[in-house]
Formats: sequence, C-alpha cells, structure tokens
Amino acid sequence: MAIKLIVFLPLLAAIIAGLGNRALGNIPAKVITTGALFVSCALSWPIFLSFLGGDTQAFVVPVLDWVRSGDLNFNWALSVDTLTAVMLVVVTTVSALVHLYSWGYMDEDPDQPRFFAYLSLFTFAMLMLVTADNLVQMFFGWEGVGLASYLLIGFWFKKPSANAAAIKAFVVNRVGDLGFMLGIFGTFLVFGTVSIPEILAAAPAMAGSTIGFLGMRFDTMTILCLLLFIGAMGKSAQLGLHTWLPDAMEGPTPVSALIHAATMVTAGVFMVCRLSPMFETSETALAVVTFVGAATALFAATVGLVQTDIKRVIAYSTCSQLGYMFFATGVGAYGAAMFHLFTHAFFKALLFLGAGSVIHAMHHEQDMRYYGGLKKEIPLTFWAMLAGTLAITGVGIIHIGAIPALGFAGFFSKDAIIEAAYASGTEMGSIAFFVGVTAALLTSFYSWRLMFLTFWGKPRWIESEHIQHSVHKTPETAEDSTGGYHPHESPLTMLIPLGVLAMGAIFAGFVFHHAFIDAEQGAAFWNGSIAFDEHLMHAIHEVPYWVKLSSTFAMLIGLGTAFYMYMRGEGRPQALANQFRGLYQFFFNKWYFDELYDLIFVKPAFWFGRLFWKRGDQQTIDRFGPDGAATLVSYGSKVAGRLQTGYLYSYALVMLLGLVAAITWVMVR
Amino acid sequence: MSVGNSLYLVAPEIILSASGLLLLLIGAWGGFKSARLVSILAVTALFASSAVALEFLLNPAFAEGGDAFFGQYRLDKFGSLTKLLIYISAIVSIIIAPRFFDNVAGGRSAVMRPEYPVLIVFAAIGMGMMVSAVDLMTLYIGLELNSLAAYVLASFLRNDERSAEAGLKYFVLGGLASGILLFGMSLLYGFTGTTNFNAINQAFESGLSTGALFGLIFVLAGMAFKISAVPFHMWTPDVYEGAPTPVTTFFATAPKVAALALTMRLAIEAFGSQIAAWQQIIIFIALASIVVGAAGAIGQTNIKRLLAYSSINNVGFILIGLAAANQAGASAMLVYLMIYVAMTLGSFVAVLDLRDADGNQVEEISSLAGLSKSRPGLAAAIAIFMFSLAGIPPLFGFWGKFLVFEAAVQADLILLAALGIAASVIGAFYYLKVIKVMYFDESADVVVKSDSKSHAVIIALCALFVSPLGYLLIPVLGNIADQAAAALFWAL
Amino acid sequence: MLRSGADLPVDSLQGQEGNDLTDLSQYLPILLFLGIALILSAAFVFLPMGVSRLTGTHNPTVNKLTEYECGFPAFEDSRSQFDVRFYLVAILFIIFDLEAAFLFPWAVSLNEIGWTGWVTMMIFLFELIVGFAYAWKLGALDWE
Amino acid sequence: MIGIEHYIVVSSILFVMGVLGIFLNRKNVIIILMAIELILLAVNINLVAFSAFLGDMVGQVFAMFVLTVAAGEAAIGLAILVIYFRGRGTIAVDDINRMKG
Repeated sequence: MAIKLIVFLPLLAAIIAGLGNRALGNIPAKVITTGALFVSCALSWPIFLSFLGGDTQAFVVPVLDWVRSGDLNFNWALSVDTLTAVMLVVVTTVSALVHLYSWGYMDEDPDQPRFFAYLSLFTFAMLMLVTADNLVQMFFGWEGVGLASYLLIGFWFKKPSANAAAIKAFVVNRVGDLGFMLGIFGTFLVFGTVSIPEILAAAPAMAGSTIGFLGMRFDTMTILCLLLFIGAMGKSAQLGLHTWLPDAMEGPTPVSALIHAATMVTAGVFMVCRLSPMFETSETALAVVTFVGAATALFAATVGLVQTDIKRVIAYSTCSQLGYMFFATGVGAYGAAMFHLFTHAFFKALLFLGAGSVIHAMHHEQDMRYYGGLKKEIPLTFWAMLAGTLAITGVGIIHIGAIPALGFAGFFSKDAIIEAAYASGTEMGSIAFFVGVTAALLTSFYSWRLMFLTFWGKPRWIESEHIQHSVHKTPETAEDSTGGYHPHESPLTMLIPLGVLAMGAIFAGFVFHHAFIDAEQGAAFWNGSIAFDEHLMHAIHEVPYWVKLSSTFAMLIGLGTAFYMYMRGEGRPQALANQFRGLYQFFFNKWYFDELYDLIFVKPAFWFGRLFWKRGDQQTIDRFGPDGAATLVSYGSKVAGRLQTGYLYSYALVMLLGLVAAITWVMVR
Repeated sequence: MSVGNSLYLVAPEIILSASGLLLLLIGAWGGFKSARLVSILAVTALFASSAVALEFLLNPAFAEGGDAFFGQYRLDKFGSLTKLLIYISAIVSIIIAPRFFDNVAGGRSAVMRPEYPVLIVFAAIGMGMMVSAVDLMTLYIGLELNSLAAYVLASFLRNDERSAEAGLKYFVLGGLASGILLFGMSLLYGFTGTTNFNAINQAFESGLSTGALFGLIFVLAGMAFKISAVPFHMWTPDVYEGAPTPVTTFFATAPKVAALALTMRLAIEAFGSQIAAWQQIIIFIALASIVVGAAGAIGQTNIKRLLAYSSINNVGFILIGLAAANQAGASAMLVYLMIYVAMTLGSFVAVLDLRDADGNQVEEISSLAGLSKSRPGLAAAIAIFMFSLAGIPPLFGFWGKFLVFEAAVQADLILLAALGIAASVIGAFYYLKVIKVMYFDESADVVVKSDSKSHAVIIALCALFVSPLGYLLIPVLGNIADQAAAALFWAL
Repeated sequence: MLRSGADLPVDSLQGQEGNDLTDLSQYLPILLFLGIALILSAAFVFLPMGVSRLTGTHNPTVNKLTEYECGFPAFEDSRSQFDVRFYLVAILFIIFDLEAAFLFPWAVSLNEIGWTGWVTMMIFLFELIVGFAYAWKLGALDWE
Repeated sequence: MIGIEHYIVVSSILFVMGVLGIFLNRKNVIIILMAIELILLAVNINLVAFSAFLGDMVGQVFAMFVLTVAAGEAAIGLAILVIYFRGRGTIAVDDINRMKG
C-alpha cells in the first residue's frame, strides 16, 4: 500500500542512517535518506491529485492494534483524506527538496549521517501526525516532531547558543503540549473515545453542554477547544508561546526551512483544521483563535521590521503568516487557512533556502547590514528569492470581468484570508481584517527591506568579521568595501530545490486556488475533511472592491516605503529609528517578551531549582542520607580498627565485657 | 539400643578416626615424601564418610535418625547435612594445601607436611561430634578435639612469625572461651542435674533458675567465640591473617558450620523452652556482628583480613535466622550456610591463586589492581564472590539473606529484619571496593598466571554455584534444609 | 557407670537443699557471690602490689636489686632459660600421665561395664600407643 | 555445714581470678597458660561438687574429661609457645601484636 511506504520509508531511512552513522559513511547515508524521501514524495503526489480529481474517497489503513485498556482502545492506523493528502504533498515535497539542498549546504559538516537521519526522523513523525486518525497517535507525531526539532536545533551542540535555543524550544513546547494533553484527556473524558472521526461526529451534540470545574460551570467545547488550541499555539509559535521560534534559527538553515517554516510550525493550523467541526461548536474558542492569530500576525510583522539577522526576519515573517492562518481558521475559512498553509510552505521554504544560499555565499555571515550588491554575484539565488518575495507580499491582480485573477501564490491565499475575515461579519473578524491589511503592509515592507539590503546597493561585506576572516583583511586595510571577497553561487544541489520551490511559489496559488477556496469546487475537494463554509466562500466574492484591493494597496505602500528608505539615499532608516527611539527599541527587542518571561518564569524557576538543589538535596537529604551514612561508616571502621589493638589482653577484655554485659542484661531484664 | 547399633550410627566418625590414626603412622614413618599419599588417603577417607553422611541424609530408612551411646549422640538429617558441608570444606582445604606449602615464600619449611591432612581429619572428627552431640559432654569433647587440632593448624608454618602469633592468639583466647563454655556447662549441669539437651530442656520448662541462666549465657558466650560473633570475634582477623591460607580457608568454613549448627541445636533442643532468655542476646549479637563486620572490613588492606571481617558480617546474618527461633529460621540458616561455604571456599581459593612472580602469596588488596586485565577469569570469579557475599541480587548470596530476613519477619522481628537489611547495604560497600580495585584502578601487574588446575576447577564450581544458576538448586536445597530443620524441632 | 542424663531427676538439687530452683530470688546470692568473687580476686591481685608500693620507701639501687646468694655475687641470671627439650618431655609426661587416670575408674567398675568396657579401653589404649609411637618415631623421646 | 553455694563461690573466685589473670598480666604468656588451667580447675570443682550433691556420676566423668583435655590443651599451648619463642625470641604478652587493625 502506497501510504504505508510514504510513511515508513523515511523511518527506515532514518534508522539505517542513524545506526549506520559513521560506519555507513556520508554518501550512502545521504543517498538512502534523500532517495527514500523522493520516493515517498513521488508516491504522495498521485494521492493528492486523485483527491484533486475527486476520484478517491477518504480511506483508513490499519497498521496494528495499539492500546486496549478499559474504555480506552484504539488502533494505530493511517487515515487519508483530502486534508491529509494536502499535508502529505507539502511535507514530503519540502522535505525531499530540503534533503537535496542539505547535500550542498551541509557539505563540510563532520557528521552528516546524523543530520540526515534526524531530518528523515522528523519527516516520519510529521507524517504520523498528519495521518493520525486518533488524538493519541496525533500526539505521538506531535511529540515526535518536537523531539526531532529539538535535536536539529541543537544539531551543532558545540554552540552553547544552539543548545540554549534547543532547550528553549523544548520547554516552551512543553507548555503547549501540556495544554494539548489536557485537551486530549478532557476529550476522552467527555466523548469516551480518542478516535477523531467519532469525536467530530459527536461534537455538535455536545455544543452548549457544560462541565463543572473548581465549582464553576464552563462550556464543555470551549474548554476542550481552548486547551487543544494552547497546544496549537505552542507548536505554531503564536503570540505568547512564540519566543522559541526566532531562537530556533540557531539550527542549520535547511532545518529552519523544513521545520520552522514549512511543516512543523503549521501542525497547529493543521490540528485546528482537522478538528474544525469541534471548534465550530464554540463561538468563544473561535473568537480567541481569531484574536490570537491576528495579534500574532501584527506583532511578528512589527518585530520583523527591525531585525538585522536575515534568518530572524524570515522567522518572524513565518510567525506572522501563521497568525494569518489562525485567524483564517478563527473566522471559519479553514479552506483559506489550509490554502495559505499550502502556498506558504512553498514560498517560505524558498525564502529560507534562498537565505541559506546567501549565507552560504557570504561565508556564514547572517547580518543583512553586511550584505548588499549581491544581485550580480549570485543571480540565481537572487531570482529565486525575488519569486519568494513576490509570493509572500502577495503580488497579483484581482480578476476584472473576463480576465481571471493572476498572481503569485501568496496573492491568492492571503487575499482570500483577508477577504474572509471581512466577510465573516463578526466584529472579531473585522478587527482581523484591518490587522491583516496592516500586517500585509508590514510584510511587504520587511520583505522588500530584506531584498534591498541583500541584493541591491553597494557591498558592505568588509564590515563582517566572517568575511574578514575569510579574506584576512580589516576595514582599514581593505582597498574597497568588498575587501576583495568574491561570493560564490551555491552548488547545483542547492539551486535545484530553489528552482522547484520558486515554481511552486509562482504557480501554486494560481493553479490550486479554485480547488482550495472556490465555493463549489472547494466543497467537493475538501469533501468534509474540514468544516468547509460554502457561504463564507461565496461571500468572499461579494466583498466590495476596496476590500479586494486593500491588501494590494497595502503591499504597494510597503514596497514604496521600503524602496524610499533603502534605495534612495543613505541613513534614512537610521534617522527614522532615532526619531522613534522608543518604538524602535520596543520592536527591536521583540516587545521585551524574552525579558518578561525571564523575569516571570525563568528566574523564579532557577531560584526554586537552586533552593531544592542546595537546601533540599545537598544540605538535607544528602547530609542525613548518603553522605551522613558514609561518614558514619568510615568513623565506625576507624573505631573498629582501633579496638583491634592486636593485644591479647584487650581481646580478652572485650570478650569478658561482652559476657558481663549479657549477664547484667538478663539479670536486670 | 545396642553398642553395635551405636557404632553404626557413628560410622563417619569411626572411619575418620581409624584412617586418622593410620595416616598418622604413615606420616611418621613415611616422612615428608608421604605427604601426598597421606593427603590422598585423607581425602579418600573424607569422601567415604561424606558418602555415609549422604546415605544417612537421603536414605528414608534413617528418616527419623536415632540416638547412640545412651543419648550422648544423635544421628539425624540435621547432623548429616552439616557433616556433609564440613567434610566438603575439609576436602577442599586438603586439596589446595600442597601448592601452598610446597612453595611458601623463601622456601622456609617449604614442604607439605603429612601432619596437615591428619590434623584436618581429626578436626573433622571433632566437628562431626559437635554437630551430632546431644549431650554437653559429647559437645565439649568434640569441640576440644576440633579446637586443639585448629590451634596446631593455625601455627602450622612453624618458621613464620605471623603463623605462630596467630596460633598463640587463637590458643589463648580459645582457651578462655572454652573455659567460659565449660563453666557454663558446669552450672547447667548443677542446676538442671543433667547434661542431656532434652533433659535440660525439660528442666527449663519448669522455669529457669539464676544459676541455670548464668550457665546458659556462659555456654552461648563460648559458642559465640567459636562462630566468631561480636563481641567474641576479636581473634578472627588476626588468626585469619596469620594462619596459612589453606588453614584460613578451613577455619572460615568447616568450624563455622559446626559451631553454628551446634549453637542451633543447643538453642533449640536444650534451651528451646526458654527462648525469651536468649533471643534478645542473639538479636544483639547478630546486629553487632553485622555492623562490626561491615565497619571493620572497610579499613582493611589485606584481603584475608577483609574476608575475616566479611565472615563475621555473614555470621551476623546467619544468626538472624537463629534469632527467629522458628523452623523457617533454622532452614534459612542451613541454606545460608551452604551458600556461605561455597562463597567462602571460592574466594579463599581465589586468594590462594594470587601469586607474584617469585611465587609469594599476594594478600594486599592494592596488588589486585588491574587483575581484570592480567587475569580476567579470576577477576570475574572474585567479583562474583564479592557481589554474592554482599548479597546483591541476582547472585545466590542474596537468596540466603532473603530467607533469613523472611524468617525474621515471620517471627515478628520486623525491626531486626529492617536493621539487618540497612546494615547489609552498608556492608556492600567494602566488597565493591575490591571490585573497584580489580577493574578500575590502573594495573599494578603483581599477580602472575597460575597453572593450577585444581584451583581453577574449585573456583569455577563455587562461582557456578553462587552465580544465578544456583537458583535452579533452590527446590533441592530448600527441601533438604527443611527436613534437617524439622529434625531439630522434633522435641518441641 | 555412665548414666545418660536423660533419666535424671530434674529436681535432685531440691532433695539436698529443699528449696525451689525456679525461684530466682533464692539464688540471687549467687550473683552477689560472683560480684564478691570479682572484688576479692581483684583484691588478691592488686592488694599486694598496692601495699608493697605504699608501705616502705621505694628507692631501688643496683645493690638492692642483686639477689643474695649466701654472700657470693650471683654467677648468672637466676631466670635462666631451660632447654626446650625439658618442655617437650614435660608435655609428653602430662599427656600420658593423665590418660592413665582413666584406668582407675575403669578398673574398679570393670565388673559392671563388662566386655564392652574392656574393649573400649583397649581401643583407647591402642590410640595412646599410636600417639606414643608417633612421638617416638619423630624422636621426641630421645634427648640428643 | 558446707553447702553447695560455698563450692560455687570458691569455684567462682577461681574462675574470675583465672579470667583476670589472662588480661591483667602483661608479662609472660606462661602465666596465661596457668590462668587457663585455673579456669578449668574452677570448672572441675564445680562439676565434682555438683556431682556429689546431685548424687550423680556424670559430673565426675565430665571432670575426668576436662582434666584430660586440659592436659592436651596445656601441651599444645606450650608447643605453640615454644615455636613462637623460636621465631620472636620473646614471650612477653606486650610483644604479641604483629597483627592488628
């Protein structure tokens, strides 16, 4: 069965590459893992297309009995429906391309087998997640991707920052996972099952019911949905639990592309869509989702404006795009959300891999301030990233009359979301609409800022220490600002994925937007795998033109501003930054979230830890436990040794004393 | 009860006595040359008596045993089983002797003397009498027969100062101990009017006079010396260190078995109706032995001294079974004894196998460093014995400890069991020290290869027995031990 | 003759003293006696030392410490060591002498114990002879 | 009239003196041997006295055995002492502490 191959080939490859590690050698490990991924990719597209053609119904492939205990019994099964099929192609395609890309990017790395094993392991876990037909299996995949992400962020474990980032990601995700777990427990409590289809079938009946907790009554579905949504927030780095994502950029760039842009971080969105019928039963939950999504979209965009690390900019843009997806689900436009997830996977992976290519070219310099003028040096990368930028900023023209809408991937998906937010009619929706437009403006600004700083203008390379190391020059000694450094275009293994993804970034939206978000076709396509709201989709087309155009205008304004700031004359950004010092600092320091958390959670946690460690463990338990016993014993041994004087009379004395003691004891007793 | 029947019931002792006397003459006339012959004959005799003991043990015809010599001596499964253990220990001690004596350091008196096996045989006779004595007089004679031989054996290396000192110390303290024992016996005799165990027991049923109580305590004290239980243990480390290693092997096994068996018989058959009078004392002695044995061992640098303390420690555990004063306890003690004998024989033979390039015995623990490299097999065996002595599962030593604790719990001595378990944890420490030295310290390259087949075989057998494979024997051992223990309690 | 203790009257002591064995208080004196014994014996050991130390001036000189042998200066140390062979002979003498002690009761009670007793004693003597032969063969008996 | 307890007292005194003799004397091991003999004698007094008062022969037989064994013990003790003296050239109790700890 194809699906089994799709899921388990990566696992097999991971095991082989992981256990074989050094013994296997670099090339075989890479060939095995990459080959496995391309095979499962090649197998997933037909499934997706057959769903697209509507000539396949959802099906479930049992793998084995998993748990049978009391009421709790479920199998390990791979369930495939449209939603899964979409995720399948996204995951396998991006993963395969990233594998290929890593050939070039990780070329000098000493232990590549481990890297590729981790990548394949992650892919397997992600596939487990998307093919889950019960919550426990989904949780298994959920934790699996978390683990793989942890391993990959900390892949360069000799870098302290990398370890710190890995731990941070792990811990923050634990918070979300706790919510997810509680959600699962609660769901089992309420529905008596963990099988997703049964839950979804039973969910509407539970609408409005309440459960008591701490003496108060709560709406059952709201509680469950919110708990599950906390899990989604953790995985998808939504406002509050987002802090790990930017730090996760410490990992190798392909990892950022695969895990922290295309696939894992979208797991939250996928989960909400998968459980959309549940969420549909709770207005409150949806409102919360919308709000959090919108807030994240805006917040991340503002932070992205001022970051100087190229990867961090893209990371925050990812955060922001995820915000879009969430408020799309919040307003009920699950189709749009999934569509944006789909397109975003392509162009964001493209941007990350492009950034990776730039970093590769710039000798691992990641600070955009030291780039500039790279257009001529690495043209192919430039074109690829241009495509990505056009896609994320949503360049395109809406259809007027006969002319169908034309545009890059982002154009279709993001506009659909914004329009859906407006069309939903709820006040939370309208808020989301304005936020979305504003965020679109910011998105366009920081995306173009990135492009201008990187590819246009004069080279500012010599300022970078990395470059200095490579050319052994300092700004003083350097004859010109390039320092005689010649960026080199990346190898073919890195350029091919860029090309493929660029195609996706350009055409994915135009080709698939009917299927994903058109009212009738969408309904047929999704076929009940998500709560597809036809009326909302109809309403999208009825929104006024200014709404349709708003995002485009926002995009143009952002582009213009960026052009004005970074292409015309020097020092304008600096001036602006100085003018709005406070705001700039506020954005630059990511709204001081890290500092806040450090104050609220980290420091107290450390304090308690130290308390229990020093006071509790060392000074109490050890002192009176092991250490005390040890000292006592050694002391006793000394005493015993001293008694053993070796003199006959002392021995005799001891014997006699023992005798007398025994006699006295029996007499006085 | 005819004399002939009595003679038949003491067949093992008779065989040994006759052969002992014969061997003495052979040794006298044959001189050093005859040492090997004498050894072989002695081993044969011991095997013969073991066969008889086994017959008595397994043949249902002797199921209920019988009294010999007008109630001076009883044959029962208990006696036969312990005799078997004693004879086995004696056989091993004889087999391992020649290699030791034939190349003692410096070649002083570097030859195996024929008296050695003869003395072992006589000691074995004495111990055989001890374990089947049901009368104070038989007890005393057997005990002295064993002790006198033991004194000589301890100082057998006449030109070795440590050996002579060991003999002297053992003799003086042993004399004191037997004096105390005798005084107690005289009191018992006086205040109960009899020297027979069962008669004493009956007398006690009507109450315990002060004099008899004194006697009881004195006798127990004398026995405590023989089993080297705290506070009568002081001689043990010195004697074990000073005595020739084969002799130490013998001391650590056979007399311990005999004395413990005798103590059991005394406590149950003679003092069984006044358990309250001695139980607390035994409990105290047991705990003290465990603690002192563990504490004393830690500081040791000489492996023989270490094993001496370890034997004190183990005796403490065995006494827990006696403190329980029930059939389960006795059975547990017997099982523990079997395992203990195997462990001790194994470890001492292993120590005997440690020789440096000049053929000198290696006794310093520090010299064992890196043994795991130079002689992995031996190191592994020692590790097994140490872990087993420490009672760390899954090795067989754990089973014995488990049984005695179980018995103690059955007798509602929960606190005793708890303390014992805690102490056993402490005790584990010093065994592990040896293993650390062997496996983790950088090599000292002192110990050289040994070509002794007999040592290898004995070590291998013992290691096999105390290895987890030993658990396969539990049904057999348990069954035999239960029957033997039942034989003790026939009177009660 | 040797009677097995089993059939002895347990309270035979009462026959003599007429008081109850099982009454501890009656025999508490024994404890006291033991205590007294301890004190007395200790006194016997320590008293002479103490007295000699207290009474009389204690200022030894060489001349005082030399032993008086009817006016002559001492030829040699009075604590001269004996030849170890004396010990050897003494040891052998003690043993065989004491074994002889068994013969008397045997002799007087031979009528009652009959052949069994006779054979037993013969065996005992044989064992003694073996030991004797051993000592002889090892040259423990010849002085040179 | 001399009762059993008088015998017991005498034997007790002898016994205790013997025991004290073992660990109070620091000089000569021979004295220790004597002390041990003293203990055994105390025991013998006990046994014979009890035997007489019980009208039971066992005590006397026991006493015979004790005597014999005591002789053997003394012999062996002397022998060990001799070889020890050969080795160390001294039999002072204070010198017998090569092994300790």
